[in-house]
Amino acid sequence: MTIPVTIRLQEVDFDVAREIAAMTRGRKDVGAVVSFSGICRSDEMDEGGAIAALTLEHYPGMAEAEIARHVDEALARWPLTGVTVIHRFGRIVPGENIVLVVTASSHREAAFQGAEFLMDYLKTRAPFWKREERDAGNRWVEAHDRDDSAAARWTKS
Amino acid sequence: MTIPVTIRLQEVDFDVAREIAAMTRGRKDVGAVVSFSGICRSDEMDEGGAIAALTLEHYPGMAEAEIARHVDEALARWPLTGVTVIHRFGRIVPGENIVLVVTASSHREAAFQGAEFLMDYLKTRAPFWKREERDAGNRWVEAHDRDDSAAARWTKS
Amino acid sequence: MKVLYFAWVRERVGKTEETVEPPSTVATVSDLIAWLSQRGEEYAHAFDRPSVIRAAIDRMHVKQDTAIAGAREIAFFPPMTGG
Amino acid sequence: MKVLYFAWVRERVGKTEETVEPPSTVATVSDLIAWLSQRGEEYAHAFDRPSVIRAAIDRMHVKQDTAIAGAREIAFFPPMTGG
Repeated sequence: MTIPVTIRLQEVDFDVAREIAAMTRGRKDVGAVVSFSGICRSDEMDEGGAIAALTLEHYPGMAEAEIARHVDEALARWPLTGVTVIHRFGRIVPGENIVLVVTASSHREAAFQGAEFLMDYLKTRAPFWKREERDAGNRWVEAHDRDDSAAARWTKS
Repeated sequence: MTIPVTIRLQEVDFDVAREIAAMTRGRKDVGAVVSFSGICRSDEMDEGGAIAALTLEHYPGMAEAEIARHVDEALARWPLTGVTVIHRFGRIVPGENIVLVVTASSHREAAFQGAEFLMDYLKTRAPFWKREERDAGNRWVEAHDRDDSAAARWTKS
Repeated sequence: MKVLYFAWVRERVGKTEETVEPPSTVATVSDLIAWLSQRGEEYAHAFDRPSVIRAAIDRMHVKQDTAIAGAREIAFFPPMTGG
Repeated sequence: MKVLYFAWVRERVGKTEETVEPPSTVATVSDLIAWLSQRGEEYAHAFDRPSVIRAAIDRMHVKQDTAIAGAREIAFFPPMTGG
């Protein structure tokens, strides 16, 4: 049975429920579905005020290819029965979705591990860049060291 | 700000989308929502045939209390902004939902860890028992050693 | 005290709950299992492998060496398979 | 070869892409960064901390010591902040 993989980059929001429901449609071997939704926060004040919006820039062509490479790696490492990755680009206001990862498997460990792996890699390897709009102006978000260490834990030693 | 906790034991199905959406309502500090849906599978054949249905028995009163104790522990261990646990009981046919855990946090690590912790404990400590209906008759599901070891990894050493 | 049974322990005993008054020599959960096992074939069958039986006192998981003094509700059941 | 810029590298350079023909002495990604930096103030500003710049050749992440021979498309950008 082929493993359904969906990768989409889009400006519009996504429907988490539909993506989760798609994981079990027509299958009897799905016992666990994990979803991760990444959402635009606005609670952290800095000298520029609160975040009014994020704008996500991406590298078309490479972004899809890079996500596909990591989905393939996830499928090779865990017995997944389905994977969906949706990443938005463009302007996103607080409370809106940014990214969705949904993984399905017969067992919960694989679904959890696959989703965490994909999120860690999306953070550090997918060619997307966030720019914050605050009252005082716009600023590119800086990469976090903790995201690099999160991604590094999946490297085979 | 109080952390919204929802714990429900019910015979009817639940709406994953509504539970996920509730995590961000009226809050600005939610950056990550993880959902885990446990689903009734029917792909494993044994000498009794395929699973036609599961019946879940539970210990009313204790089940709610035991889940609440583990939710409290999750809240103490990770900076979660919301937790929802819904566990169904009664008869469930293949493809239907059994259990839902939704966790929210400012950061993805806490949301993932909290959800995994709660699922591991639900499997081994929540007073629920599954009985399978197969063509050849009914049988109580046996506990898995691997579920005990999954739960044990959260014990402080 | 009230005793509750769940899953295949319930099916073997043939009842969901009952009130029992064990003698004062029955001090721990493990003693209570041994005492119940003497009450008839159905109990002997339910508790024939005491080590696999799990117990809760007043809706908290306990080990079998826990004292039962003061317990209002004791439940016996197999290892849990929820989630 | 085509060179693409993203995020603040793009803003500093002032363009999203261009076609360049570096001399054959420009062998690696790191050489290309140094060569671009000489092209004007905007480039010098974009590449003023070369160690933070990430690169991709033909849509694959590469290290700066990677050879650029045969590359059709080289992209420069800051560390990624998606997800």
